[in-house]
Parts: sequence; C-alpha cells; structure tokens
Amino acid sequence: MGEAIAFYGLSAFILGFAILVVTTRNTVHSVLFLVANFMFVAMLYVLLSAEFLAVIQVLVYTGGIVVLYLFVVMLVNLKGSPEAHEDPRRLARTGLLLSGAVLAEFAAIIVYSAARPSSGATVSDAGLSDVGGNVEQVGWMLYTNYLIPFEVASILLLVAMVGAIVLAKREL
Amino acid sequence: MLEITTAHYMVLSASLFMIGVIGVMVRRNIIIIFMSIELMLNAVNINLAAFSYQLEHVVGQVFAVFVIAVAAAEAAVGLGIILAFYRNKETVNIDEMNVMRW
Amino acid sequence: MTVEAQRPMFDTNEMVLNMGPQHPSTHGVLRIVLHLDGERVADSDIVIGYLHRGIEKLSENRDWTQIILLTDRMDYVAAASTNLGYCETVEKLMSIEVPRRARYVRTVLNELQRIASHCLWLGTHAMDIGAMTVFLYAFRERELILDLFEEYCGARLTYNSQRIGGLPLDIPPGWDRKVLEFCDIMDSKVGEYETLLTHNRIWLERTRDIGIISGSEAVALGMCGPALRGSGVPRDVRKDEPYAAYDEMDFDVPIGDRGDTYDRYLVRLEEFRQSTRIIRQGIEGLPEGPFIGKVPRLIKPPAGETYHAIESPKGEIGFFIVSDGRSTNPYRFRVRSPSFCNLQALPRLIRGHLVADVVALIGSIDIVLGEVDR
Amino acid sequence: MVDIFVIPLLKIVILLNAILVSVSYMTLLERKVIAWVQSRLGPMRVGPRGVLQPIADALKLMIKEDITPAKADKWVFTLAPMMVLVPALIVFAVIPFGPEVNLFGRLEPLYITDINVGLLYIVSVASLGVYGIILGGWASNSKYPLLASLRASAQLISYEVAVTMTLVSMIVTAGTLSMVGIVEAQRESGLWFLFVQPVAFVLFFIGGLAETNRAPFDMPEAEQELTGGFHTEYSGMRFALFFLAEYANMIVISSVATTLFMGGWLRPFPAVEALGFLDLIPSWIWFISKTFAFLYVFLWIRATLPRYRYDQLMRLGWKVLIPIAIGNVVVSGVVKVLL
Repeated sequence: MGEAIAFYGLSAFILGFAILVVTTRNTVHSVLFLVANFMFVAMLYVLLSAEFLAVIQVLVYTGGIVVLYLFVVMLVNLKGSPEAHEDPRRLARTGLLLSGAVLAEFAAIIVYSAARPSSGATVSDAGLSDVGGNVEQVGWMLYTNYLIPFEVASILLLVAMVGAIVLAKREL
Repeated sequence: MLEITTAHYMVLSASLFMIGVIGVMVRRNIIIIFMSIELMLNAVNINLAAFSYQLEHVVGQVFAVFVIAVAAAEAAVGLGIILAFYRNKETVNIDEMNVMRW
Repeated sequence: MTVEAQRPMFDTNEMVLNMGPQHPSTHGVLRIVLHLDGERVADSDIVIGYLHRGIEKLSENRDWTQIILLTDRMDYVAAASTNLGYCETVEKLMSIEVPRRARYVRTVLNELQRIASHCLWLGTHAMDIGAMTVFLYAFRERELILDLFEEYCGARLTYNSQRIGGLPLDIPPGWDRKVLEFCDIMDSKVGEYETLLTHNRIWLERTRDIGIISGSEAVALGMCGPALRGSGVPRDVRKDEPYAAYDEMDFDVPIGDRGDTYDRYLVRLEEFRQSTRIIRQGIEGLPEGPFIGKVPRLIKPPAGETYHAIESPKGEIGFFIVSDGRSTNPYRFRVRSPSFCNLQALPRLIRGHLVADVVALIGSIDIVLGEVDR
Repeated sequence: MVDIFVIPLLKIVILLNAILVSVSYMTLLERKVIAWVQSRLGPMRVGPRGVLQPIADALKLMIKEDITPAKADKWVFTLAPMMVLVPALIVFAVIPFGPEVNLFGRLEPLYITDINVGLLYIVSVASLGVYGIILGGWASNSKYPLLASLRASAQLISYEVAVTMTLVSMIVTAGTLSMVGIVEAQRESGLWFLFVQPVAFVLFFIGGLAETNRAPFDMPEAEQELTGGFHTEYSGMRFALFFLAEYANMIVISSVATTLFMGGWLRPFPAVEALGFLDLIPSWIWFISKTFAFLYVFLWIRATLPRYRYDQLMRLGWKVLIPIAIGNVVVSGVVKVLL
C-alpha cells in the first residue's frame, strides 16, 4: 500500500517534470525541471532499496552534471531559443511514430509479464536486506568482477576531461 | 494495481525514455537535446535498478553506476562541443550545425 | 549597470563593467569603466567630476583668508596639510616671515595629519583586500589624532588650522605632552598593523607584484608622494625643498625597490614611524616666541605669481596663485593635487590585472575624490 | 505508529527549531566575536548586552519590502533562496548529536536517522546548495550578481572535490559510511580521528571554509569587489534566507568536522579511564561545545585574514588541496591494508 502510493506519486512527478523539461521554452527553467526530475528518480532508487545509486545520482548527476549544464546555458545566454522545423508536419509524423513505439513497448511488457508470471514474481516479496542498497556489495562488485570495466570507465572519464578542456579552452 | 511489480517500473522507464526520445526529435536547442538524452539514460538506470531489485543482485546497480560515469563523460565533452560551436556560430540551433568544419 | 545594453551578458570577447560611482571600494565617487576580458582588465576609462565643487573658481571670488576654509574641503582627510600649503604659498607671495614657533607647530600638525591620513588609507586599503580588523585598529588610532586636533583647533575634520603668517592659536597647555604620549602609542600600534599584515601570506599574495610601475614611468605619469617613492624615486618635498621646519628635522625618506602594491604599503608604514620621529623632534625642540608673524590687517599681496608645494600625505600638493595686486582676492588660483596626478597612473597600473586587484590598486595609490575633483 | 511517525516528527520539529534559533544566534555570535577582536562592543542596545539583537534583525528583515527587480526571472528569483536553505537544513537529518539515551523511559537516539550511506548523503545534499547560488545570481539579471554566482559555483564545485576526497580517506579509516558508525569507530580505537588523520583534518577545515564561502575564501560575497555578491538584488526575508543558509552551512561543516575528527559526542580521550568523571557531562553537550569551538575558529579567521584573490583560491584548491587529498587517500589505504 505504502509502496504503491510512493511509486505512483514518484512516477507522476518523474514523468511530469520530464515533460516539462522537454516542453519548456526557457532553457534555465528546463534545467531546473531536470534537477527536480533527477531528485525524484533518486527517491525512486531509494524505493528500490538502491541507496548507493540514489546518493550517487544526487552527487554526480544533480550536483555535478546538471550544474555543468546550467553553466553552459548561462554562458551561451540565449535570448530566444531556436525552435520549430521548416516542416511542421514532421512533428506530427514523429509523434505518431513515437506513440506507436510506446504502445508497442507497453504491450510487450504486459504480454511478457502476463505470459511468465512465475519469473515476474512481485518485487514486494523480494527480500530487501539481501540486495538492499548495500554499499559494500556494490563496491565489492566494482572492484572484483567488474574491475576492468571500472578502469575503462575511469580512463573514459580522463579522456573526456582532457577533451572537454581542449574543446572549451579558447587558445591552448 | 496496488501491488508494484517490475512491470510497473518498466512502464515508467519506457514512458520516461519516450519523453526523452520526443525531446531529441522535436526540440532544436542542442542543450535541451542533451538533457533529453540524460532523461533517456535515467530511464535505463531505473530499469537496471528495478531488475537488480527483482533479481536480488547488485550487478544492476553496478551497471547503473557505469551509466552515470558515461553520462558524466558525455556531458563534459558534449557541452565542450556546444561551447566551441557557440563561440564560432553564436547559435545552439541544431539545424545550423550542418557543416563539418568552419 | 550596463553601458551597452544591446551587448549580451557574456560576450565571448569583452565585457564592459561599470565600477562606481556608487561602489564600496572606489573610495568615494570615482567611476571606472572597465573593459574586461574574462576577469582581466583589458582597458579602463576613469570618469571623474562627481564631486566637483569648483573650489578653484570659487577661490577667485573669496578674499585671501576665506580661501583657507575652502582648502579644508579639498583633501578632507588631510585638511591641515592643504591649509598649510595654501598659507605658505600666500606667505611666499607676500614675503611674510613666519615665527619659528609657528613653523614648528605647523610641522607637528602636518605630521599628525600625515599619520591620520595614512591610518585612513591603511584601514580602507586592508578592508578592500578583506582584512577588516585592521580598519578598526587604524581608526582607533586616527581617533586619538582627531582628539588632539579637536583640542588644538576645535574641529575634527575641517580644521581651518592655519593662518597666513602663522597659526590662529598657540597650542593649549599640556597639548605637547599628549602629543608625545600619542607618539608612544602610535609606535607600538604600527607593530600591531605589521603583525596582522606585513608577513601575512595572503596579504603578500594579494599585494606582491600587483601594479608594478618603474621609477621612470611613475615620474613620466606625474605620480608623487608615497606612490612614487614606492617605485624607488626618493622625491620628497620635505627633503628636496624644505618648508615649515623640516630643514631642522632629522628624518629618513623610505623608498621601495619593486614598485608594486606591497612596496607602496611598506613605504607608508615606514612613514608612520618617521612621522612620529619628526613629531617628537618638533615637540621637544619647540621654541618659545610668537605664534603668528607680522601680517597686515588687510591681506593684499603685491602683483605677481608664485607656485609653492608641500608634501601632503598623498603626495606633492602645489598651489599656483596669481595676484593682480589690486583686489583682495586671487586673480588665478590653481591646485596641483596629488590624488589627481596619481589617479592618472591608475589605468596603467590596473591594465592586465584582475577585478579584485583593481580595488587593491585604487587603495594603493590613496586618492581622495574631494581633492581629485576639487 | 508512534515509533514511525510521531517520534521522528517530534525530533524533526525540535531539531529544526534548534537549528534555526542557533543559526540566528550565530549572527549575534559573529558580530560579538568580531567586535571583541576589533576592540569594540558589538550590538548592545537590544536586550541586555544585545542578546535580543537576532530577534530584532529577524523582525526588521520580515517587515522590509521584498523587492523583485523588474527584469528578474520571478519564479527562479523566489526559488533560489529556498534552494540554498533547504539542503543546508536537511543535512542535519543524519548528524548524530548523541548516542541512544533514556528519555522518559524510552530508549531514544539523539539523531533523526542513521542511514548506511550517511556521509555520502551529506556530501550529495550539500552539493545541491550550489543551485540556489547560481540561480540567485542569474535570476537577478544583473552583472555583479551573475559574476559572483559564477565565481561561487566554480569555487564550491572545486572545493567539493577536495573535501570529498578527504572524506574518502576518513571512510577508509573508519570503515563505514554511517555517521554513528564513525563515532563508534573512534570510541573503539580510543582516539579521535583528529590524531589519526591530521592532514585530512586540515584539508577538511580549509575546504569547509571555502565551501561555506567564509573568509579568507569569501570572494562570492566580496562586497569590496562585487558590491555584495550573488545576493546583491535581494532584500527582506529572501535576503535573510541566504544568510540563514550560510550560517546553517557553517554549523553543518562544524558538526561534520566534530563527528569525523573530534569524536562526535565522545568526551576527550575516550580511552583514558582516569578521565571517566567527564562522562558526567551529557554527550550532547560535548557535541555542541565542540561544534561551537569550530564555529569560533571560523569567526576568528574571518576577523584576522585578508581575502584571497579568485585565481589564487582556485590554484590553492586544484594544485594544493586536491593533490594532497588524493595522496592522503592513497596513504590511508596503504596503512589500512598493512595494519
């Protein structure tokens, strides 16, 4: 019961803010809605007892990446944001296509979970403590089974950092 | 309906992903497009976390951490490109980003 | 705020920032239009005149003694020095002999004024760089000087403390002892300022190599006073063209060697010590005698022109006065004010520095807008 | 029902009020301490020796006209002060003011919650405060605030890296992310971590000064340079919220430093039996007095030091603090493995 309320509430906020991100004209407001969206996604992670992921979401995404967006939005300082295609009907076509895709996806999910009820065991039954937001477990995984991907990710970040500096610096 | 299953999370994730896709398709402002991509990555993370919860295994969360790392790298480089582009063309409209060099 | 409103807030090339005339650290109503490249100053225009009261023109319609009042309002933090400069100029024009006692008291007043002015400079300069405690410490000592001035002439800021030919009053009884006591206090307090600032690493980082100007360049820009001596030029009117009783005093003229903000700071701190040294000599060697010379009832200098300069706390303040010999007011009255001349060097000093250094450099040249605009 | 709703709510209400009162009294403390340093008296008029000054200030700020600049972005302009204050306040949820104590026959812990990612929670929530600062400067639609807010956010993000790295070395030392667990670890080792990790302590303190925009790192609000900083255009209660947030952040940094380095609610030298009589003093008094010692040092530094220049601050952060912090993490790890 409590979980259902939390889930539906959070979902409403997540989707609502996501729509606002995409539709708002003012880019700064858009970034703000993105922040709100990410905060609610973090709460959803807590609901899924992935506390570590929730904290990382806030720390890295909200506290880091989106601040970067905000910086860039302010630096480019748009007066009127560029909008509208030359071909307005393209929007409608895209919309039709995407709605179809969403419907297909929903159908797939429902069919899938209805067809195999055994594996779609309700998550409410699942033991919370075993998976449960265990920082140690995540760390253990990262440094044993996934050590090489972890190192690759760190190299990727290093490369991205160097690349970002090279791109953004006016003259070297 | 009151019982929240993984399917519920998947529906949420799919909807969020679609909103992101719509953003990428419809908006012309490249910063908004980047943010829509972040929304899509978040949708993926929700799925990963939900499956991690269902399967009682943290590997999903580990992958979500990787996704966040990649998102950080993507944002850094992408925004660097936006800045460099803006400096030269004074626009962030994606329709005007149609030349290979300037 | 915006000079060119149509410019976007973050132009990639240049941003125009208006500093002043209402800005807490332009020391009055100075306005600087900064052309910024990022946070670095590419160029700057200095706009003055917000405090122009036409003192020079006004003086040409006042009789000779009334002008002393107006000189109070020029460098209002060092009124006694401006008073003295004007009075000595008129004395020179009229060839009045000033009694020795009056010359000694003038020297003491002038040096007290120098300490008071430097206290104000130190406080505001340190405040600009963020050291707020020095401000209150320096004002604490300045207050003592203002008390001394109040006891001598009844005023705390605009003293009207000189007369053509000497002084309006003899020193009150016991005043000399109080001045000596103050010198002892001051000497120990300078040590306090030095503890807070001189070897403070942040202070060093903020002032070292900021606004370096070579001696020859400083001379070429017409700089004077401690700002010039900081660049290593030993120019001091008190030594070079002694006035009042400075020829009988024994003191050193401190000079810097690098010409940066830190050197200008050190020069002024050393001047605190030299000033107390001069004051001690002045009080201890105070001769007896009249405090005002033989001055005609109606002051009417003979026709002619003269220029006379003294070393005010800010630098060389000079008065150029033309008398037509007929009327009871000057025919032409013109002031060479040190703040104005030093301010001319500011664009050169701040070029290439950051916005934060601009406030440090405004403090470092020690200007008073009342004197710049007159 | 009582256990999951009433007690936590009660605690939150009490804590929130305590924090807001101590924040407003921080302003008085700051004015008094700085006045004493500068051989002045400080506020003396309102109440005996000025003790009611914060209340007078609060009243004044509340009845002042709340001006929104004509060209400001009204929503963001209103939202920004809240976005600064809220993160500063919700951090207190995980700060342990004391262990479990017997209150009216119930065993109640003196903290709202003890989550297993406590330290990370603090870091991540604290990183949200930067939004309010950026948006406050941006929404004012004025040059000086914008410049100041960009400075502030760059400063906060840079020093966040150093502080987080320092916290990593503390996590390695304590072996837990839980704030309560860290204090317990200090009890078990019998030593405040201040003596185990002195380098981390210094780094954390410097980083904390920079994160809270305090002197000598107070460029974002350097009134001599930027005429007041990112809150130049704010007035009335919204302006006060920025200040409440700044002081709340100071208290946060002090509390975290107390918990991490000074043994939280433990008495000095928790392992020395001879000092057992000190346990007569309640644990939360130890915590509060240690926190206040930190706050006093904050004020003392503000009264003493000049301000760094912006580029010098960045250089210090990136070229000095972060390398030392990373080195400290490596050394802590090696020592932990070897011992």
